[in-house]
Amino acid sequence: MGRLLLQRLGGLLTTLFLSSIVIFGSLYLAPGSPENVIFGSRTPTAAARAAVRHRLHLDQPLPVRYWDWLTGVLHGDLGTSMVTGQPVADRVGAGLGTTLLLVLMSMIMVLVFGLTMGLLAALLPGRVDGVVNALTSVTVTVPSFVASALLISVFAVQLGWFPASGVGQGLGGRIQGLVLPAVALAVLSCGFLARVTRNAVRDQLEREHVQTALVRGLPRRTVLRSHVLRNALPPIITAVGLLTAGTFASTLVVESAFAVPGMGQLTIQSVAQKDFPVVQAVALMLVAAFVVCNAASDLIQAVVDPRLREAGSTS
Amino acid sequence: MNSVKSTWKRLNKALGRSGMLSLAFLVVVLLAAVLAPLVAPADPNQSSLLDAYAGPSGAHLLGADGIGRDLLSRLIFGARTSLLGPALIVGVSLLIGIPLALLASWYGGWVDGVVARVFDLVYALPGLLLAVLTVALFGPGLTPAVVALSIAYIPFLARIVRAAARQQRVSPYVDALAVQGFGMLRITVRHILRNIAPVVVGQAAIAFGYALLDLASLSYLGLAVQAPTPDWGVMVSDSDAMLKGYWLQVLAPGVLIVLTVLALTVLGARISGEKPPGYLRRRPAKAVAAEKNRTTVGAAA
Amino acid sequence: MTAPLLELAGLTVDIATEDGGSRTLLDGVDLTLAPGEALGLVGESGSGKSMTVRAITRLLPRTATAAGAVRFEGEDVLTMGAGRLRGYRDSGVGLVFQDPRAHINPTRKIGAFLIEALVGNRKVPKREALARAAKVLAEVGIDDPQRRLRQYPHEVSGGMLQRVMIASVLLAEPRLILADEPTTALDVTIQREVVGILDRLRRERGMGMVFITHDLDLALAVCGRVAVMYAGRIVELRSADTLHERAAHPYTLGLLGSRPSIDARVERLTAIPGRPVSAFESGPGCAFAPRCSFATAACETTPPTLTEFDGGLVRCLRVEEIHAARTEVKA
Amino acid sequence: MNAVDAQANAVEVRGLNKFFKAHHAVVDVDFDVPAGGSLGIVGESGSGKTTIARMLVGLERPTSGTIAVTGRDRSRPARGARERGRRARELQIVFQDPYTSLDPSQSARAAIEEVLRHHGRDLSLTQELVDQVGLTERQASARPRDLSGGQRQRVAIARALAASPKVLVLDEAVSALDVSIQAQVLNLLADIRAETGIAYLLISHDLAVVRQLCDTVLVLRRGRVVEQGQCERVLDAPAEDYTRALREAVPVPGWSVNA
Amino acid sequence: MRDRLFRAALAGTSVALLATACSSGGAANTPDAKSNFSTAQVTTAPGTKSLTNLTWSGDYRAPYAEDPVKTADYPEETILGNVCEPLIRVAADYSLQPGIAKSWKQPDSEHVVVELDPRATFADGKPVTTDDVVYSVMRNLDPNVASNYADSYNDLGSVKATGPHEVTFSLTKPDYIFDRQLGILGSAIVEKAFAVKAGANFGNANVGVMCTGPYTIASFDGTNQMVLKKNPNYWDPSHAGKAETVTFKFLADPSALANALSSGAMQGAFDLNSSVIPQLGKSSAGKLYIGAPGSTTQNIDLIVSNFSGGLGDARTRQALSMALDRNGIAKTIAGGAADPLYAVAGPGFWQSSPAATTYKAAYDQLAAQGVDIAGATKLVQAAHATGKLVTIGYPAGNPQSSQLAAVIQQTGQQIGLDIKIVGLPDQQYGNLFTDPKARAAYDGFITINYMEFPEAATMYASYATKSGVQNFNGYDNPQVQAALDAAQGTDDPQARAQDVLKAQAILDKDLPWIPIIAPRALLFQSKDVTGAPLTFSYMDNSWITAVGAP
Repeated sequence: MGRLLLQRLGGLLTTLFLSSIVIFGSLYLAPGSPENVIFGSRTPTAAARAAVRHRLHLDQPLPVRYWDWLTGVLHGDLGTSMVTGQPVADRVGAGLGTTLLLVLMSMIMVLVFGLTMGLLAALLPGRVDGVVNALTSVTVTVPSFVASALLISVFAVQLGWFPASGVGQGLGGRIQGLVLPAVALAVLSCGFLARVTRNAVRDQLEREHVQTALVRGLPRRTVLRSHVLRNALPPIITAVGLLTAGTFASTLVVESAFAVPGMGQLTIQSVAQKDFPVVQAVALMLVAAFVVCNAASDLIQAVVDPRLREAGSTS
Repeated sequence: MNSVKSTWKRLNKALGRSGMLSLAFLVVVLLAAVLAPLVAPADPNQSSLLDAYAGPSGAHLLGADGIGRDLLSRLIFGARTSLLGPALIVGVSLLIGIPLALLASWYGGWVDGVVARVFDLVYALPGLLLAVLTVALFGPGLTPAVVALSIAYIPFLARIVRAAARQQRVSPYVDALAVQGFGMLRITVRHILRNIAPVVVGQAAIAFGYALLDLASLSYLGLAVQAPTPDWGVMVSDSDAMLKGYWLQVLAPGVLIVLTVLALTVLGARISGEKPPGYLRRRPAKAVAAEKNRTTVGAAA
Repeated sequence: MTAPLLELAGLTVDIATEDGGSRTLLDGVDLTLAPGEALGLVGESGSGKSMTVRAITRLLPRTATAAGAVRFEGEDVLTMGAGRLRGYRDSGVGLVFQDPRAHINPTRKIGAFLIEALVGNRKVPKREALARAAKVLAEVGIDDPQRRLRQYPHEVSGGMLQRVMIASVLLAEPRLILADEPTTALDVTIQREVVGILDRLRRERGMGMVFITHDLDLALAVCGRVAVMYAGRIVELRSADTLHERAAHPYTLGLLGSRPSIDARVERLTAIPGRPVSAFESGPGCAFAPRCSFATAACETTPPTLTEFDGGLVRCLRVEEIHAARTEVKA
Repeated sequence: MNAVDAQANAVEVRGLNKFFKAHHAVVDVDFDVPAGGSLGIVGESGSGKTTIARMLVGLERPTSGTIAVTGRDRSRPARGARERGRRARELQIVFQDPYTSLDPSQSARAAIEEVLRHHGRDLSLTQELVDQVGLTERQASARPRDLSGGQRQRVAIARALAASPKVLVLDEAVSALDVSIQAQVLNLLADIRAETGIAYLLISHDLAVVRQLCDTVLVLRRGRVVEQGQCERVLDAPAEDYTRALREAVPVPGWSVNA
Repeated sequence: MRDRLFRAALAGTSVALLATACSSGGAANTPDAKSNFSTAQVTTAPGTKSLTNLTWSGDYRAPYAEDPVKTADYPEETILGNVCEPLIRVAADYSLQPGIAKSWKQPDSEHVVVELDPRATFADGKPVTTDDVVYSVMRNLDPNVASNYADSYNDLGSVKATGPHEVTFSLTKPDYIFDRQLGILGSAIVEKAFAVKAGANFGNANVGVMCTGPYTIASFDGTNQMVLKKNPNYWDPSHAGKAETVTFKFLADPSALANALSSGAMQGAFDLNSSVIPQLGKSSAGKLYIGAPGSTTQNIDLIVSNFSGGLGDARTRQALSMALDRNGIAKTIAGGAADPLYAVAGPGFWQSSPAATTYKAAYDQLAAQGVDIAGATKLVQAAHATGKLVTIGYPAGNPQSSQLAAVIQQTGQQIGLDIKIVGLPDQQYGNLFTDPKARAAYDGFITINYMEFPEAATMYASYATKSGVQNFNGYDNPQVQAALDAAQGTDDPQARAQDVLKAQAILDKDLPWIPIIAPRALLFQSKDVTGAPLTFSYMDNSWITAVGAP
C-alpha cells in the first residue's frame, strides 16, 4: 500500500513535470507575442516594445525562463500575470474556490442521482431498468453546453428561479448561482455513472461468490451490501475519478456559458490574452486535478480490492 | 437476392432494434451531409434581412435565423463540418493509435511500458484543455482543434485496442500461428486485427460520438469551426437568437448533436458487443481477468 | 429405512432463451439420499449434473423454471418461503464449488468469509466465530490457521482455498453437502488430500453428500451409490462397488471403456462416437441413441424409463438384450 | 510404416534451464525423443512441463542448455522467415484449450489452407488432412464457435499436421475434453502416429493418458526430472517416492480416499 | 449563450491624433459654443441622493492595468477616468469643462497654456504640481511606459512649467484641436513621486496608482471585479461622487450581463450588445435607454486593406457601398440601436459641433443616394470586377460582425462580386491593425471604430492622411491631405467644417473605408439609480459623480 502510494505520487509529479515542460514550451513557441495584447491596436515604437518585452522577461531564452519559472514555483511563487501584473496565485485563487465549489456541487448531484439510478436499474430488472437505461442513454450524449442552453432558457429565463449568469454574494448566493451550472455539468456524468453502476452491480450479481453468499443463507440485504456493492466499487470509483477530472475540464465550457467567475473562465480569458503565466498555472492545475483524481481513484480501489495493492499491478 | 436478405438478417440480429434504428438515423445524417447541395432547400449562407427570424413556412421549412438564412439548410450543411471534424479525429487517432497499440501488445515488456506511459501522460491532459491550449498556440479553427483532439483521442482508442489485442495476443491461437512460422506483421494484421475489428469499429463509433461532442463544445466556445460556417456547435452558440426567444435556432442543432451522438454510442456498443461502455474501461479489470480460473471445458451447459 | 434426507421427484428445469423459447436442461430427475449417505453424480458436459445441484439449493438462473419437487427432510425446497429458504441454506445444505477462487469474495479476508454466516445468521459473537473458524481450518489440514484468517484469498494456493471452502461449509454444520466437481481444478495429489478430508469429516459428522464429478473412478471411490447422467436424465444408478462389474447402460459401458487405464495400455480405447448432448438437443426417444452402437429404430422414437435391472436402475430399452450379448461374449 | 531412421533422435534436449526472474522454472533437464517415438512429460502444476513445451516450439527462450530437433539446434530465436518456416516444418504443437487455440474468425479449412500455403504445400492436401482427423465437410467449413471442443481439437491437430512436422508437441491436448471425446482423440492420435511415423512429445498431468499414448515417460517436479524411462517400468515399478505418490493419487477401482 | 468572450479586444480602435492649428490666438477657457444635443439626449436625470454602493458593468473584460495610459479599450476607458482625471473634464455633451486645468488658452497655433486649479490634490492629499503634470504628459513618450496614447503627443515639442500653476505645451505643428487631447486619459495626471517609486509596477493591481479623481481603487482581483471607493478628500466638492463605493463587474457574455441587469444584480451598464434590447426593454428592474442618433463616435466600417485586389477599383467600392442596405442592417443586425452611416465621420462626430448644420447638409445629401443594385451592378461591370474574388476578414467572436460579414457577402453576390468572408480569431484579427503582412491576405476587413472625442477632422485624418495611424491601405490623396491639414490648423469651427467636407466629398468617391452603420449609445440603469450619460462621454471621464439615487 505504501509503495503504491509512493509510486502514484511519483507518477503524479512526473506527469506534472512533463506537462509543465510541454505547456511552457508550446506556449512560448506560439506565433504572436503576449505584449501585443498590452499594446492593443496601436503600433508601438520599437523602443517601447523592447522595453515591455524586457519587463515581461520575454527577451530571455526559453530554458532560462522555464528555469526561473520552475524555481519560482518550487518557492511557492507562480509568477506574475503579464496582463494585470498581479501575482498569478492571486488571480488563480480568486476563481479556484468557485470552481471547486462548482465541481463539488456537480459531483454531489452526480453521485446522488447517478448511483441511485444505477442501483435501481441493476436491482430492478425489467421495466425500471428499461426506463433508466433509456434515460441514461440520452443523458450521456447531452453535452454541457446544450444542457446549459436548455437550463438557462427554462429555469433562468422562463421561470426565473436561478440566475442565468454570474454568482451572488456570500456562500448562499454562490451556491444559488452555481446550481444551474452544476446541473449542466452533472447531466452527462449522471447518466455515465448510472450506467457504470448498473453494469458493475449487475456484473457482481452474476458473480459466483455472490451465489456462495446466497447459498449460505445470508439475507439479500447483507449480500448486497458486503459482497455486491463492495465489489462493484472499483469500476464505480474509476468512473467517479474520471468524471471528476472530466468535470474540471468541462468547467471551461460551463463557466463560459453561465459567466461563472472561476478557473475555467480565467483559462479561456488568459488564453485569449496570451497571459502565459496564468495559462501555465491554470493548465497545470487542471492537469493536476486530472492526475490527482485518477491517482485517488486508484488508491481508493486498492483499499477496496486487496489484489490491487501490490504496486505496479496496473500498467 | 438471397444473400442481400441474409446479410440484412444477420445485420438485424447483430445490431438489434436500437442498433438498426441508430444505423438508419446515421445513414440519413450522412446522406444529408454528403448530398447537402442536392437536398438542402437553400444556400446555407444566403441571407435576406427581410426574413430575419422568420417562422417556419413554405419558404423556410424550419424558419430562418437572425439574418434570414434558412435554418434547415444550415442544419443540413452543418452536418458536414460537424461530421468531418470527428471523422478526421477518429481517423488520425486510429491511424496512429492502432499501430502503437498493436506493437505494445505484441512485444509487451518495456515497449508496452513505454507506450502505456506515453498514453497515460497524454491521457492526463484533458482533451478540451489540450484543444484550448492548441488554440492558444495556433489560433482558433477546425485544424488546430482537430489536431489537438486527435492527440487526445489516441490514448482513448489505443488503450482499448491494446487491451483487446493483448487478449488476443495471449490466446494460444496466436502462439500456434507463431509456431507455424508466421511473422508478427501477418499475425497482427490478418488475425489479431481482424478479430478485434468489431471492438475497434464499435469503439471508434463511440469515440466518434464523443469527438463530435468535444468539437461541438469547442465550436461553441468559438475555438474550432468559425461562424458563419454552418456547424451545429456554432449554431448552438447563437446567443442572439436565444435572447430574442427564438429557441428553435439553438435547440434544433443541439438536438441533432444529441441524437447523432446517441445513435453513435448505441451503435458502437452494439458493434463491439460489450455491455459497459468501453470508454470507461480505463483499466480493464486485469486482476479479475487474471484470477478467473480456467474452467474445465464443458463443465456446464 | 429412515426418511430420506433429500428426495428429488421428477425434477425438470427449463430455461428461457433470448428468442422467447425455452430449453430443457433437466428432464424428470428422481433421486433419494439417505442421511449420512454419499451419492455420486457422474456425467459429461450437458448432462445436467451441475444444474441438479443448483436446483437442490434453488440457485437457478433468473430465467429458469423448475418443475417437480426437491424435498429436503420432507419439505419442498422449490416452494419454500424466503425465510425458510435462508434457514435451509444456512444449516441444511452446504455447497462446495469447483472453483473456490471465483466463489470466495476476493476483496475480503478469509476470516471474514468464514465467519460471515455464523455472525450474520446465528448471531455468534465475532470472537467466538473466529475461534471456531480457526479450529475447523485446522481440521481441514491447514497450518497456522490464525494467520490464514487474516490473509486474502489471492494470497493462498488453489488447494488451500478449496480447503477454506470446505471449512466454511463444515462451520455451518449442515446435514447435506453438495460438492460440485470440488477437485477438478486441483492436482491429483492435492485432489487426494482434499477428497480425503471431505470424506473423513463427512463420515465423522454423519452428513449426507452429493458428489458431482466427471471422473467415474473418483465418484466410485468416494460414494456408496453412483448415478450416471446423460442429457439431463439419470441413465443408470447403481451401488459403487458393483458398477464396474454390472454396469448395464451402453453409455456407462462407453464411459468405462473410454478412460485409459494407468495399469495397462489398451490397443484401442472403446470410444463412444459423436459428442455428448444436452437434454434440449435430444430427440423424442433415447437421448443416447444416436451414439449407441446397440440402438434400433425403436430407440430413436420411444423414450426409455428408468427401470430396475440387475440390482440397479437403468434407462435403456434394450438393456436385457445387451446384457445377454455381453455375457455371451465374456463367456 | 514410414522410413524414418530409427537411430536419429527427433528431439534432443541437454542441460535445459529456464529462469523467470528469481524463479527457476526448469532445472537441468535432459531428454530425447527418438524419431517416431513418443515421450510423455508428466508433472503437476508448476512442474515446468509447459515451459519446456514452449521452449521447444520457440515461444520461450531457454536461459541455458540446448534444444535440437531433427539434429538442428533451436536454442536461439529464429532469424528470418526462412528459418522460422523450417523450424515450423520440424515441430508443431497442439494446445490444451480448444476454445482459444483457433482463430475464431477462421474456418478449419481456411486455417489449414493458410498453413499449407505458407509452407508452399499443395492445397489439395487440405481434404486429406480434414479426412485424416475425421472432420465432416460441414465441420471443416464451420467457424470454431459452431464446433464442439473435440471437433476444435481435431482442427488444431490438422492445422499442426499441415506443416508436415516430424515432431508434434501435445500440450495437455486432451485434458480439457469430455471423457468420451478424449478417447476419440487419443485413438486418433495413435492412428496418426501409426500412419505417419511422427514423433510425439505429450505434456500431461494424467498418467493414464501418458500410458495410453507414450512409449517413454519423464516425471517432472518443480522443474527437475524425477524419473525417466519406459512407461511400463516407471508406472508399474516407480523408483522414486514422488512417482509412486503421483501414481497412487489416481483414483482407480478399489482406490481408497484415505491413504 | 455566449458571444463576446473573445470579443475583438481591438475591435474598438481608439484614436487620438495630433492636428495642426492656425494662429487665431487666444482661445476661450470654456467651450466656444454649446452642444447641439438637447439635455435629454445627452444624459439621464441627474442623481440627487447618495448611494452606499453602485454596481456597474465594467464591460466585457477586466482592465489590463490600473495605469490610465497603458491600455485603451472599453473597460479601461470606462473606469479609469473616475480614478485618474485628465487635465480637462468633458461634459456629457462633449463640451470641455474646467477640471485640474482651471483654464486653458492657445496664444498661438503652436502653444497651449494651461492654468492649474490650485485646489487640485491627489488622493493622498498632496497638491498637484506643474512637475506632476509635466511628468504625466511625458510618460506617454517613455518607451518603458509604452503608453497607448503615445500618438497623441507625437508632435509635442516640449511641455514646461511656465509659472507656479502654469504649464505650456509647445507643439511642432499648428494645431487647434490639441486641447481635445487634454480631455482624454493620455493626459490623466498621476503623482510623480508615487509613480517613480513604483517604477514598472505602477498600475499593477497590487501596487495601484495615485491620481486626483473622485474615486480611488479599493480592490481589484484582476479578473472579476474592481471596487472603487469615494475619495473623501476630493479636491472639487462640486464634482464629488454620490456613491460611497462602486463595484465594477466584468461579464463577457451579453446575455449574462442582461440577466444580471434584469435581476438587479447589477445596476447599470454602457456599451450593451444590441441582442439584449428585447430582454432589457421589457425588464421591470430598470430602464433601457437608447441614445440619440450620433450619440457615440462608434462607426462600423469596411476597411479596404489594399488597392490592388478585388476592391482595387474605386468603382467596385462605390458599387458595394451603393448596394449596401444600411437601413436594413441597422434595423436587423443592430436591433435598431444603430443608424445607417453614410460617411465615416457621421453625426457622432459633429452633432455636438457649432457647425452641425453645415455638416448635416452635406451628410443628408449622401444619405439621399439610397440603395441602387442595378447601378452598382453596372459599376462593377464597368470596373471589370464581375466575378472577382474579394476576401473580407471579420472578428469571428462577435456575432454581429459575422452577421454583417454575411450580409456583405450576400450584397456582393447581388452585384456580381464573389466575396469570401473569413472569420478571424482575436489575435489574427488584431494583427490586421498592426501588421501589413497580415492585411495583405485580405481585400478588406470589418471594424468597429471609435474615437474618444468627436472631431471629424481627426477621424478622417486618422485613416486618409499619409501619417494617419489608421491608414492601413496607404491611401494618399494630396487634396484630402491639404483639406485636412487646413482643417486642423483652423480655429473657427465653421471654416474647419468646410475643409472637412471638402475632404469628405473626395473620400466618399475614393472610399478607402466604406461606412456602414453607427451604433447609438445603449445604457441600462436600474430603478434605484440615475445620472449616467447617454453619450460616449463616459469614456475617459469621471462620469460616476453624476450617478446617484433619484
